[in-house]
Amino acid sequence: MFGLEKKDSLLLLIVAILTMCAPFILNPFPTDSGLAQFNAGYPDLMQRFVIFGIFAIGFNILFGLTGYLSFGHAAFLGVGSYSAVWMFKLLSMNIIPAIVLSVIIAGLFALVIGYVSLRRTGIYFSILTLAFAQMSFALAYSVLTPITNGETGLQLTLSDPRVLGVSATEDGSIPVTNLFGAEMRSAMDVAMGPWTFTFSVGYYVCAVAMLLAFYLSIRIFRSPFGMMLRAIKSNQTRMNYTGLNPRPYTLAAFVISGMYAGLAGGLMAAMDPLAGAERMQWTASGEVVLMTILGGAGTLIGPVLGAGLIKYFENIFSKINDNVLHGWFAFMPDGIEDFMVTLVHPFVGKGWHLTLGIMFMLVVIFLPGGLVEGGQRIGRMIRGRKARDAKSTATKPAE
Amino acid sequence: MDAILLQILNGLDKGSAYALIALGLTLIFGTLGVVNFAHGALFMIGAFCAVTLQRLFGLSFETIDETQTDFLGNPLKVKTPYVEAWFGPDFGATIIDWSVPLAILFAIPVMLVIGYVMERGLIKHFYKRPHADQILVTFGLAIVLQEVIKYYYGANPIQTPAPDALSGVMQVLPGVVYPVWRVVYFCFAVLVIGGVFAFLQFTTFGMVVRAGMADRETVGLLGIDIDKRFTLMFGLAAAVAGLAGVMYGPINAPNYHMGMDFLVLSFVVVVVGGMGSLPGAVLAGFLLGILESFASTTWATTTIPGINQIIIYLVAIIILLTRPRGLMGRKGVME
Amino acid sequence: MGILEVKDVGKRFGGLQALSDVNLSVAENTCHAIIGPNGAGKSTLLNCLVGKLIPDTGSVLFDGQSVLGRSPHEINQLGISRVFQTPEIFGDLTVMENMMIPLFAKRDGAYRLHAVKGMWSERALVEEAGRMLDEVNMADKRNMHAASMSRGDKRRLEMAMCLVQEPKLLLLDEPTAGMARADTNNTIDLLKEIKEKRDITIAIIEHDMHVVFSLADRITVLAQGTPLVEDLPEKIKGHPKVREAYLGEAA
Amino acid sequence: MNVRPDFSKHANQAETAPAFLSVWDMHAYYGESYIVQGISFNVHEGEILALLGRNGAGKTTTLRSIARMDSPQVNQGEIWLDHQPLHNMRSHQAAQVGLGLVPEDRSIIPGLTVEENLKLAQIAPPIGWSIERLYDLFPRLGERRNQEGVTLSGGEQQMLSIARALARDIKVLLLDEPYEGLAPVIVDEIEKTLRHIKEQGMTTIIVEQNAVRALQLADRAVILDTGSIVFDGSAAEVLENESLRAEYLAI
Amino acid sequence: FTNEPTGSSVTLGFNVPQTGPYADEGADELRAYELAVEHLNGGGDGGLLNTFSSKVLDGTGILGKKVEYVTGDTQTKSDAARASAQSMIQKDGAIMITGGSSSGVAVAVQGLCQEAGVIFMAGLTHSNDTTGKDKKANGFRHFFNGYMSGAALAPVLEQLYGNDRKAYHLTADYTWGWTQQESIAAATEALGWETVNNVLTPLAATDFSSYIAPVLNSGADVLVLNHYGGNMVNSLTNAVQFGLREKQVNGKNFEIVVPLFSRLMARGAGENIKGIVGSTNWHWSLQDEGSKAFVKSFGTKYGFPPSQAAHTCYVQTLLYADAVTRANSFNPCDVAAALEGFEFDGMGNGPTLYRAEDHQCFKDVLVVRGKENPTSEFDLLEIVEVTPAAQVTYPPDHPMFAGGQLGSCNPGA
Ligand SMILES: Nc1ncnc2c1ncn2[C@@H]1O[C@H](COP(=O)(O)OP(=O)(O)OP(=O)(O)O)[C@@H](O)[C@H]1O
Ligand SMILES: Nc1ncnc2c1ncn2[C@@H]1O[C@H](COP(=O)(O)OP(=O)(O)OP(=O)(O)O)[C@@H](O)[C@H]1O
Ligand SMILES: [Mg+2]
Ligand SMILES: [Mg+2]
Repeated sequence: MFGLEKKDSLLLLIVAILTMCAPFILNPFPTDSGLAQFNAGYPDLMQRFVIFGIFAIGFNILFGLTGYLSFGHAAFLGVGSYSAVWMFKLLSMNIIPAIVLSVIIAGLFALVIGYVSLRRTGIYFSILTLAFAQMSFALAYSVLTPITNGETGLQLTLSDPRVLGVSATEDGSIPVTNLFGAEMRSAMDVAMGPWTFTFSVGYYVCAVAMLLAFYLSIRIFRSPFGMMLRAIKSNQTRMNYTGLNPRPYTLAAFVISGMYAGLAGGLMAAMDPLAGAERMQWTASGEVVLMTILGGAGTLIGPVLGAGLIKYFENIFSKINDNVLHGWFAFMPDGIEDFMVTLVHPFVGKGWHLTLGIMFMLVVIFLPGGLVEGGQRIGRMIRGRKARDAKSTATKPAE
Repeated sequence: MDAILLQILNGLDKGSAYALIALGLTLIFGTLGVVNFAHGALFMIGAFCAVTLQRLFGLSFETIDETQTDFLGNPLKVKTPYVEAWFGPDFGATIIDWSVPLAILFAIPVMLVIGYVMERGLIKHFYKRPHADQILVTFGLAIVLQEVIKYYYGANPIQTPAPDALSGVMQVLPGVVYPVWRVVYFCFAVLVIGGVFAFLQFTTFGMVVRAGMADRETVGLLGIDIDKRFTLMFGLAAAVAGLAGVMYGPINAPNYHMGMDFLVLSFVVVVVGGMGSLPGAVLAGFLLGILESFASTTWATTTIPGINQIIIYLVAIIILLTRPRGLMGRKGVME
Repeated sequence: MGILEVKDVGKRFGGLQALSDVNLSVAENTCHAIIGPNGAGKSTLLNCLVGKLIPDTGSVLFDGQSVLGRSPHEINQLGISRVFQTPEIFGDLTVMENMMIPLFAKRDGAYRLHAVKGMWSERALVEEAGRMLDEVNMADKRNMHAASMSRGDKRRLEMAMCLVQEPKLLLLDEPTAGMARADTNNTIDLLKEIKEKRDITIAIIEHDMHVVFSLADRITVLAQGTPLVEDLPEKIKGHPKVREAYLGEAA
Repeated sequence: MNVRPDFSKHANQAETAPAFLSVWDMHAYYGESYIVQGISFNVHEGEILALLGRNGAGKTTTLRSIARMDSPQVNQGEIWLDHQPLHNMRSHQAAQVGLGLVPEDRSIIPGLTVEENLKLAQIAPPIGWSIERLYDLFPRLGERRNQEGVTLSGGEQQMLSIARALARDIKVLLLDEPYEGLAPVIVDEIEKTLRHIKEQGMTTIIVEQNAVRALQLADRAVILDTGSIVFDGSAAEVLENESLRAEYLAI
Repeated sequence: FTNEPTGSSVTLGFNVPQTGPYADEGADELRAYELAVEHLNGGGDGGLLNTFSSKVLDGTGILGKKVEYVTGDTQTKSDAARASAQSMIQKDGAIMITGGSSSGVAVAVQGLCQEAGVIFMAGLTHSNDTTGKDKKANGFRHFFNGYMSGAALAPVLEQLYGNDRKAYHLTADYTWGWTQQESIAAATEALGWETVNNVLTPLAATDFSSYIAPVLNSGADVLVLNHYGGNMVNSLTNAVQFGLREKQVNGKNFEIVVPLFSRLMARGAGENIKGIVGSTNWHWSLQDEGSKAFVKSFGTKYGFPPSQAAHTCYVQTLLYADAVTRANSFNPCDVAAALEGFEFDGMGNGPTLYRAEDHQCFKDVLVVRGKENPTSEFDLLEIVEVTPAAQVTYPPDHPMFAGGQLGSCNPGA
C-alpha cells in the first residue's frame, strides 16, 4: 500500500485508525464518572498530541537516524509559529498560506543553523544548536519585541490589516482561523449514553497532517536516504571512503526535521493563534528530546507515543487536586480516605512533575528501548513460547 | 578605570561560580562520559545543605508573650532557638550566624553519600548506555530531586546570609569596594579548583579514570577495579558541586530550581572549555564570566542592544566554530 | 606512465619523519605489493593516497589527476577504494545494507537524495550486492548485523564493499590478517579473478608472504619511510637486505 | 577450602599431572546467540596450548570467557586457575589472580601515550616486568614512548599489547592472534620470547590463524568448530594428521 | 453561549502556577479560591460576603447552582497556561477562568478567553498592558498596575527622600518591566527627580552584580529595581551586598526602591527588605472591616495570613459571582455588562470602581516599607501610606495604555 512494505503499511493503517478514532479512544470514561478526569478526548489536547507527534517524528528523522542530537529544535517550531501568526495578521485567516510559510521559514532557518552547526559533531554540535536556539529565545523575548511581542507572545488584534480578509468580524471580534471556510475552532459534541465525544475540525486537520508526516517519515526511514543517515551514525569514516559526502545528507536531514518542526509550529498557531518566545527556550527543545527518547529513538512510532505521554501528564495529572482525590476515595472510611489522599497527593496536581520524573526514570531503567520496547515485550509475551525455537540470530533493523 | 576593575572582579566572581559548577560537571561528563542533567540538582542540594543546617540551628521552642498579638489577634508566640538556650544567647547566635561556613563541613559527607548512592544505585548501569538514555534518566532524577526539595522547602527563595563578619563590603583597592563574601567565594573557588587539580595531577587516579572511560574492558583486563574509581570520581564531583552550592547561598538566595538555571550554562561552559579537559572548563568558566560582566555594562548594551542576553551563546558559537574541540578539548571525547 | 604516480612524497609526525622521498609508480592492471617492517610507513603512505593525510611534500597523481587537496570521498569517486587495517564497516547495519551503500555511491556519486524511494525496489543493485556476497562466501550472512560478526567476516565484508564499487585502484591494507587459511586462499583467488576479469589495479600491504607472492606482480620494500628496493617478486625473495630487515627465516 | 573438581573424567584424555588451568563444560552467549557450546579442556603448568579453528568458530569468545569479560555471558561452566575459581570473578579479579589477555583488536587505550599504557598495567598488583625491560624487548616502543598509543603502526600496537600483558606478573597468558600484522622478523622475535617465557614457567594459550607456526610452538592443540571442541591432543598429532588439518584448518 | 451551566452546579477554572518559581504564590492563590468557593456555597464564616457592599450573594452558590471548580497549572508559561485554560473550557465546562501570577500569562489567557467566549478574571498581573494595549472585552482586572504604582509612590518618595534625587533604574527586559519603568520614571520625573540611567537586565539573570556595580560610581542616589519574583529577590540581595544601603551619595543616604512588592517575595529577600519602600495592592495588616474579615477567615483556615495575590483572587471570584447574580445570567456578555462600571466597597481596598472603558479596578493603593523589627515571619511590611484612588486614576486614553481595543464581548458558541 502506498509503496510501503507490508509491515509498514500495517503500522500506518493502525496509526490512521487510531488517530481517526481518537475522540472515542481518548474518552473511555463516561462523562460524569470519577474517572472522567482521565479522559483526554477534548480538542485542544488531541491537537497537542498530534502536533507534538509531528514535532517528535521530525526530530527523530535527525536524531534517530543520524544520531545528531540537536538541542535547539524548538527554535524552528517557534519560528514556524511566528511566521504563521504574522501570516494571519497580514494576509488571511486561511491556514494554508500560514502553514506553508511556516514550513518554508523554518526550513530556511534550519538551513542556516544546520549549515553552521553541522561543522561539528557529537556534543559540540548539540551545544551549537542549543546556543542558536537560546539566542533566538532571548532575542525574541526582549530585543525583537516589535516582531515577536516579547513576553506576552504574538497575538491577533482587532487592528490587524489582513489584506485578504477582514480585520474584525461584524460583531467586533477577531476572525477565526479556517481552512477555506471550515473554522478550526468549530466542534461537534455527540452524546452517546453517558459518554460525550467531541469532533473538532481543528483536530482532524492536524490528524491528517500528522498522518502525512508519518507516512513521509516511513518512506524516509525505508529509503536509501534513510539508510545513508543510519550509515552516517554508524561509521562516518567508512562513509567518506566509500565516496559519499556525509555533510549534505546530514544537512538535508536537519532541514527536513526543521521543516517538520515548522509544520508543527504552524499548526499550533493555526489551532490557537498565539506564538510565544517560550516555545523556543531550551526546555522546549529538551522536551522533544525527552519525547523521542521516552518513546524510543530511531523507531517510527516511538516519538509519537512519547509526545502523547508527556502531554498527557502535563495536561491531565496537573489538574488532579485534593478535591478530586477526595472525590475518588470518598467511598472509603474517613481515616483511610484521608490517608489515601495524603499518599497520592504529592504525585498529582502540583506534584505532577514528580510523577513525570519518576516515570522517565522507570521507563529508561526498565525499558531501554523506550515505550516501543515495552510494546514489543508485551507483544512477545503474547506471541509466547511457540516462536522461541524459531528464533533467528539475525537482528532486525529498527522498527 | 574603577568601573572596569569592578567588572573584572564581577567577572572573576561569576566565573568562579561557573568554573566550580563546570568543574564538577566535567568530572562526570567530560571524564566519566555521563551526560548528567542532574548536576544542577546536586548544586542545588548543596545550597540546601546550608538551608537545612540553618533550619536545624534555628529549631526553636515557643513561649507565649501576652503583651503582643499575632495577625489573628491571639497572644504572640515567641520562638527561641534551642542552641541559644543551650549555649547562651551570644554563642548560640554566633553558631546560627556562621551556619553557612559550618555547612561546608555538613555538606561534604552529605554530598559524598548522595554521590555514592546515585552512582551505585543508578548511574553505574548507564555508563554503557547511549547518551540519550543518560539524559532521560538524569533529567528524571533532577526533577525528582527538585520536587522533593520543593515539597519540603517551598518554591520561594530562602536566604542563607553570610556571617556578619564576612558580609558587607571591603576595600580591595583605594576607592574600590567589593562585597566581602564575593571575595571569599572567589578564594574558595580557587582553593577547591587547586585541590581537585592537585589530586588528579599528582596521583594516577585521573589517568586511570580517563583510561577506564576510553576502554573499560581493557582496564579491567589489567587488574584495575574501575567501578570503584568511577564511584569515587562521582562522589568527588558531587562534593564539588555541593560545595559550590553551599557557598553560593549568601550571594543569591537558594531556591529549588536554581540548579536548572545553571544547568544549561554549565554544559555550555564545559563544552566551550573542551570535553574532558579540567583546565578548559575552568578557563571557559572565567572567560565567560568576565565577558558576561562586560557585556552587561551600559556601554555594551547601548552599542549592541540585547548583547547581555546572548553574549554567552554568541561566544560559545564563535569558539566552537574556530576551535573544533573548544578551548582545550581532548580528541575523541563525545565527538 | 602508471595509473598511480607517487613522487617525492614526505610526511612528518612531530619529531618523526614517517615518509621521505617516496617514489612509486603502479602500472595499470597490475598488483603491486608494499611490504616492510612494522612502522615503516606503509599505512601512512596509503593514508596519503586516499586523503586521510596530506603529505608535507611531493605529489600524488592518479589517472593523471592530482589527488592532493581532495577530500576522501572525492578521491573515492575518482576510482580509489580502500580496505583498512582494522575493519571499517557500518556496524549498525545489516550485511546487505552495508553492500548497498557502495553501490549507491558508485551509481549516484557523492550525494543524491532518494528520500522517498523504497530501498529494496532497487532490484539491480540488490542483485549485484547478492552476487558479490556470493563471491566472498557470505551469502548466508546477508541479514546479519555487521557488528556481531567475527572479525574475519568483517574483513571479508569490507573487501566485498570495496570490490563491488569496481574501483580502478584497490588499496588493501593487510586484507587477510586474521583470516582463516581457507578464506585467505579464497581471497587470493578472488583477487586474482577480479584483477583479470575487470581491469583493476591493486596495491596491497601484507605481512603474509604467501599472499604477497601469490598475488604481486611487483613489490616495493619500504623501510623507515623510504623505499629500499623495488623489483619483481622472485628478486625480492632472494634480496639479502630484505631478508635481513624484514623476511627473517620465513622466506 | 576450594575443592577442585576432578576434571580428568570429563577431559578427552586421561591426564596424570594436575591441570593448571581448567575449563569445564563452559557455555557462552552473546545476548541470545549461543556461541560456545559446552567445552572442556585443561592446560598444564608451563604448557603452550594452541587453540585453533575457522573464523567465527568461537576462539575469541572462549578466551574472553576465560578472562571473565562482561560479554560474552557465561551461563554455565567452571573455570579454575591454580586452585582458584575464576568463574565467580570479574575480569579485574581474574587479572589479579594472574590472568593476562592480549586481545585480538589490541585494545590500545586512546588518549594515553605508550608509556602510560604500560604504566596502567602496573597499577594493580601483581607487577611483572619493569618498563625498561619491556623496552629492551621491543626497542621500537622505547623510541615511541611519548607517542599516543593509538597512532602507532599496526605492528607496533601489537607489540605494545603484548608488552602490556607482560608488565603484569601473570601465571597464564592468553594470546589472541599475536602474530597478526607483524613483519616476519618480528614474528620470529616474538616466538623466541614466548619460548623464553615458557622456560620460565609461563602457561600460555595461543589463538592463531597461522596454524603451522602456532603448532610448531605449542605442546598441545585444541580445535574448535562452531563452538564445540572437535580435537584435543598433542600439537604434533595435528601436524601429522592430514585429514584433520584439511577439514578444520584448510592447510 | 459557551459552557452554559445546565445542571445543579457551575464550574469555575482556577488557573495558577503550581510548578516553577511562582508555585508558592500560585498555592496561595489556590487557597484563596478554595476559600471563596467555600464561602459562596455557604460554608465557613462567610468571609467578605459579610462586608461586601453588594448583598445579592446569599451562600447558596451562584444563582442557586453549587459552585465547583477545577484547577490547572500555568507553569508561568503562556503556552501551558493556554493549554490548561483550554482544557478547563473544553473538557470541564468551566464558565469562567481566573488566576495567574504574571502579566504574560494573564494577557495570553485573556486573549484565549475572549476567543472562546468565557469571562477571564485576572489574578496577579501588574503590567499596564493587561488593561491597556492588550485589553479584552471578556477580561477584567482587579489588581493594580504599573502606572498606579508610580502615581502612588511618587508623593511618598518625595516626602521621604526629597525632590532632588538621581534615580538609576534596573529593569527586567520584557514588557512588564518596561511598562513599570516607564510609569515610575514618569511619576518621579514629574517630582523633579532625574533618571540617570535605565539598564535592562535579562530575565534569566540570577547574579546582578555586574548591573549593580556600575551604580556605585554613577552619581545616582536612588536605585529603582523594576523586578519581580526571583529577579527582585536576587537584585535586591545583590544591591545590599554591594553596600548600597550604607552608602552616602551627594550628601544623601542612598536609597533603594522596589515599586512592586509582595509579601512572599519580601520573605525571600529576608533581612534585605528592611526599610525599602514599594507599593502593594493589599496587605493583611489593613484595619478596615473587609480586610479584617478576610484575614480572619483565611488565617483560621490555613494558619497564616493571606498574600495580596490571595486577596485579589478571592475578591475576583466574589465579584464574578456577584455580577452573575445581579445580571441573573451566566451569559458572559450579561456578566460583563454587570461588571462594567460597577462600584463596590467592603473588599479591603476601600470604595472601588470597575471602569467600563478598560475593565480596570480603581481603588486605593498601598505604599509599604520593609519593617525593621518584624514580630513574626509574616510581619514583614508596614504600611506607610494609603494613596487614595483618585490620585492613581488616569484617563482611559492615557498614552501608556493606548493602542488596544476592548472589542465586543464574545459569548462563544
Ligand atoms: N598520527 C601519528 N602521530 C605520530 N606518529 C605516527 C602517527 N601515525 C603513524 N605514526 C608513526 O609513523 C610510523 C609509520 O606508521 P605506519 O602506520 O605507516 O606503519 P606501517 O608501515 O603501516 O606498519 P605496520 O606494518 O606495523 O602496520 C610509525 O612509527 C608510527 O608510530
Ligand atoms: N558482540 C557479538 N555479538 C553477537 N555475536 C557475536 C559477537 N561477537 C562475536 N559474535 C559471534 O560469535 C561467533 C564466534 O565469534 P568469535 O569472535 O569468537 O570467533 P573467532 O573464532 O575468534 O573468529 P576469528 O578467527 O574470525 O576471530 C561468531 O559467529 C560471531 O558472529
Ligand atoms: Mg600499517
Ligand atoms: Mg577472533
